[in-house]
Amino acid sequence: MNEVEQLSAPLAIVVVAAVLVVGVYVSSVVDVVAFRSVAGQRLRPGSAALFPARVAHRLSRQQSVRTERPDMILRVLAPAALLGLAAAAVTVIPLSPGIVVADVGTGIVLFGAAEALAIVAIFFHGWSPNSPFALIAGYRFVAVALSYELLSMFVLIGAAIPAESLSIGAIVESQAGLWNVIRQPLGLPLFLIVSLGVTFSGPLDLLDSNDLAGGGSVEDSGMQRLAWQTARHAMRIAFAACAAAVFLGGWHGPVLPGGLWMALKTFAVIALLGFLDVFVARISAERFVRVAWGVLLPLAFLNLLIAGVGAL
Amino acid sequence: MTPVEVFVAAGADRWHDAQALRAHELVRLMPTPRHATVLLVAGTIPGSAREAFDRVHDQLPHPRAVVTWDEIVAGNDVVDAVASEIVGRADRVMADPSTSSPGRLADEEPNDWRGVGPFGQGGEGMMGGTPYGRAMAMTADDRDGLSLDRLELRLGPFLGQLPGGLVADVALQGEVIQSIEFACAGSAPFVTGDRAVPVARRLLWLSHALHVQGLDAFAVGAARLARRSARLDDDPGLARDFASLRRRMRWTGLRSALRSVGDRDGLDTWARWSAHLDAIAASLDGADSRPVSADGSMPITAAELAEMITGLTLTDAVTTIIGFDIDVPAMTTTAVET
Amino acid sequence: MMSALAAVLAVTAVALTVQAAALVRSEWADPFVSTAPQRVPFLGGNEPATHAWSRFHVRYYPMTLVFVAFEMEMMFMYPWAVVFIEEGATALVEMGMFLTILGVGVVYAYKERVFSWQ
Amino acid sequence: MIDVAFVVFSVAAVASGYGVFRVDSMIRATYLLLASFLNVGAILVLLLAEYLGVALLFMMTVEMIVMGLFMVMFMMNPAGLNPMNMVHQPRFAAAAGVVAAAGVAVVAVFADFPVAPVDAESATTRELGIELLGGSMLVFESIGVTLLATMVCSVILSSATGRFGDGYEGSVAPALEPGGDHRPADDLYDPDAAGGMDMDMDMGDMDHGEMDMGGMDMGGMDMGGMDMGGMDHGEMDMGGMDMGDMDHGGMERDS
Amino acid sequence: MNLMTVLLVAAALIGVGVWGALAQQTFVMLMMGIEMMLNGVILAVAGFWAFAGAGLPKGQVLVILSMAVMAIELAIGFALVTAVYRARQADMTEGIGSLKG
Repeated sequence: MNEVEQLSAPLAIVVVAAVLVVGVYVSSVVDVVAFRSVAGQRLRPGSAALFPARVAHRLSRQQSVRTERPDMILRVLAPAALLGLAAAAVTVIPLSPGIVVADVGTGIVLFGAAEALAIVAIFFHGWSPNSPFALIAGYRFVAVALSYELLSMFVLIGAAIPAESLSIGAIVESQAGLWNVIRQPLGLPLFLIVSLGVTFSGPLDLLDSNDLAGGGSVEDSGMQRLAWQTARHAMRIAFAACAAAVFLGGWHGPVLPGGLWMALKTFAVIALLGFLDVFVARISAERFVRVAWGVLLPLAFLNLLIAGVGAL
Repeated sequence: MTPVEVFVAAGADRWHDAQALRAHELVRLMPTPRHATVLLVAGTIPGSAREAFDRVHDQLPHPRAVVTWDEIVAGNDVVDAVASEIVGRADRVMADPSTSSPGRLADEEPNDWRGVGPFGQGGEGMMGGTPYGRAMAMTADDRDGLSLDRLELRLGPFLGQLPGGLVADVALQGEVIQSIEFACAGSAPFVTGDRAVPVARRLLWLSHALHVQGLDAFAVGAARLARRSARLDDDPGLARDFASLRRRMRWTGLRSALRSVGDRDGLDTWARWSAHLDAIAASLDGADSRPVSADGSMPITAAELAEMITGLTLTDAVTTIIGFDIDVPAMTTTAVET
Repeated sequence: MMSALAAVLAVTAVALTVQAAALVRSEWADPFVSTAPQRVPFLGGNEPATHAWSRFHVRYYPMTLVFVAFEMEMMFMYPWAVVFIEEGATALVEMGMFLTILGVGVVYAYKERVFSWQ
Repeated sequence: MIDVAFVVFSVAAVASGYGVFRVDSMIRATYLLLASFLNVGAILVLLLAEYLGVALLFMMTVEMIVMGLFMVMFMMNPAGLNPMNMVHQPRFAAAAGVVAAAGVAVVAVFADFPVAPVDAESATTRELGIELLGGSMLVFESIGVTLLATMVCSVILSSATGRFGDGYEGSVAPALEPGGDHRPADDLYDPDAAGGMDMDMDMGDMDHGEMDMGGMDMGGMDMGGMDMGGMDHGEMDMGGMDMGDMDHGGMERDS
Repeated sequence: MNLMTVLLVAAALIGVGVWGALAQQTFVMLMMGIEMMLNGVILAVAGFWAFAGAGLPKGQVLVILSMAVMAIELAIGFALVTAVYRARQADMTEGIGSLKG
């Protein structure tokens, strides 16, 4: 993967911006479609396609209420940092043969760092408004996040074994023959759980959840809310793209050009995450922590063993 | 057309009816007023809850509008009438934000803090005073041996995740409930055992409960069934559609989420849900709607419920409370006294 | 390598700045001011007696300590993964030993009910 | 180019490091410390230790998350709503800091080290892996044991109940004052205990500090050598000893 | 960027750490001071590895070791803080009463 020429910084910014803008919009549309189809409501393609734009327009004109003595720095930093980290995570993922925005030799380590820093950003979001529900939600999320953090590290390391490299580009190339989803069957499911956790959706919807009147976002309105949702969808893009690259063979695939394959696979994962978000009930944080350490962590070990033995 | 985001401030008598709005495509009930454009006032707000109502109204971001359920002269379908009124008001206020509903409470700080104290922020020493208008939480003993700060909150009466009119004084340490007291006489029954409940109301309970468990899409489905069952002409497809909804609910992991939460004499929240669902299915199959006492662990009094959820996390507590279809009308009278 | 990481840094910085700028602008150019009642944290209509910020009783603190110790092994696993194939069985055995040792710790913690709320 | 980046990162690292002890909010303090770590990680990358630099980012991030939780738990007024000035003996401390820095700086400036720069082309991550599995295998595995011991100790010390009974047993001082080893619940509202506390609070904490540090290093040593069983005891006694000296601190000042 | 400059930055970090650790009154802030010192140590070791160690892998292992020390210090340190706090409401908690005006 080292023969890939490095995009210049301005070009890299343009590419990532394009990916995120398109991706966030698509991801939001997917949410609408998922919700309406599961709810059995009428689904007019036109209105679904315009939905995110309309919502964004309305929220951008809404007052963004300030709570009593919020931590203004962290309040602004939280959504900004989350978006920035999503962008960083996207940069290390190869988008098509020969085009990886930044082919970092330690790709999955960097990805893991972005994921860990995302926990910080999300905690800030819960902490900054100085509001009881948001605070509780933030702390609850940290418990869940620390538990899924380990899983993501293990599955990514397992994927790195056959590639003999930490670069995601190399991982994609190592799947030329057989995709990791088959070589390491446990990897993808575990990584999807992690993705649900980092986008706090579906069963791990423990941050902005209804049982706490909106949890971390309970005090967010207007631009604040819009920015937070944008960042959340950007994170979903990053993880969907990573899942596509690391487990679904990235741009490998017959007939179609590699970039298109990558886009299709990423979209498939986004759709899957979107539907899981609508379709799965929230479980309590305590229960997840126990399951994560007692069941999922051993499964991650097992996955690592499978990967290792398979690679020998 | 995107749905208008609405926050419902309902008196106990109309709280269930308001849940029926979930069925409407152009309305979305939000868990917090910060996310809402329209504040829907439904039912009678007891005098004791007047200030709370005004505060919730003020907590909506501008531009905001208020719609009152009881003022709407409905034709055959009140929900449609309310929904169209909501949409109309929202469009008007978005078009002209200057018509946004002005604040109801006086714009004054809870405590006078500006320029008070050595740093001019109202604080004294390390923990004293009222920095920026509020005091700081103080420590209290805990089951775990670490005596850390205790947050004492009065929740309700307009909390999205709790039944309308329900007011609870909660003391939290971390997210664990140290003590909880419902603002009504301890003997007041939350669920009267011998009452026959119309199936529509049970379905509306289900809709709200699903919403709290994070299944908003399913909540829409349940609310739609409720509206159909409310229309008097008997609907043959109803039982079938409810069965299919229930079948799909099986795949949502609700069971594992609710099992062993809020155990009471051998019944957990999942058991209560199943009892509710069975009751709905039975009454949809033409059997006259069964009394609530058929749901096993009920009836329960406020004191019993409080004692039951003390020591749970706030989430599990909410789940447990929702597990009972609390007889909100029993609350209204008492809510006035608080 | 440097250029790649520089690109990552640039992309991150730009995304962060754009988002932050949008937020600050909305704060700054907001035509509406939040009144005192509006700023009260939402609790269903009532005011909190105190600030929410407090010595928050984290109910899972023993888990976090176990986590910090356990997560240290990642430092070794990444390089291990790179050389796994050329080292072959040795790598498998050594890392197996390492993870077993740590696994004992996790099992012990599980038995001590560390992963349920205190 | 690299030099510019180095200067930027260094300034940021030191500045945020200074900020850690200047801000009021514990959360801000913790994450300023994290910012300092992140900049050091960036410098490591500039030093061509790519893997170490990037790994430092995520290791320190998770550690600081945990640290933040405990900071908020155990600091009164964690959000710094009331500006606090909780430093003592600032002059001595500042002097000590300057001396320490100067010491290292002198070494840096005057000692002449062999000039053997790292080869920019070398695959440092791969070399590290080989080294860990080969030459430094013992280090690698013994760290595993150490971490295991750490987990066990932290569980025993921190959790309220455990196999060894309640968590505070063994970390409570041998009764230096009559009834010194009460259950916490008992002396919670004990007025003269409170009095003693005030003393602690005014100047006693220095002692905690040093004790704690001493304890910590000792812990580090023990864990290198000892086997598990002995380990716990070492740790628990250490806890006890710590307490004991704290009591001393308090009492001397009382009398 | 050479060994001297790197070591100077490390010196600054260590100095800040010492100052913080000694000046701060509470356990937890003291731990921050220690972490800050180790931060400087890591930087110094990496500097030696890069400029004087000819990139020998052992240097990297040393950096990892100091990170491990950090993690252990954090875990044991906070476990101790918790134990002490639980044993008697140590470290200022009781003082609130007297401070509150």
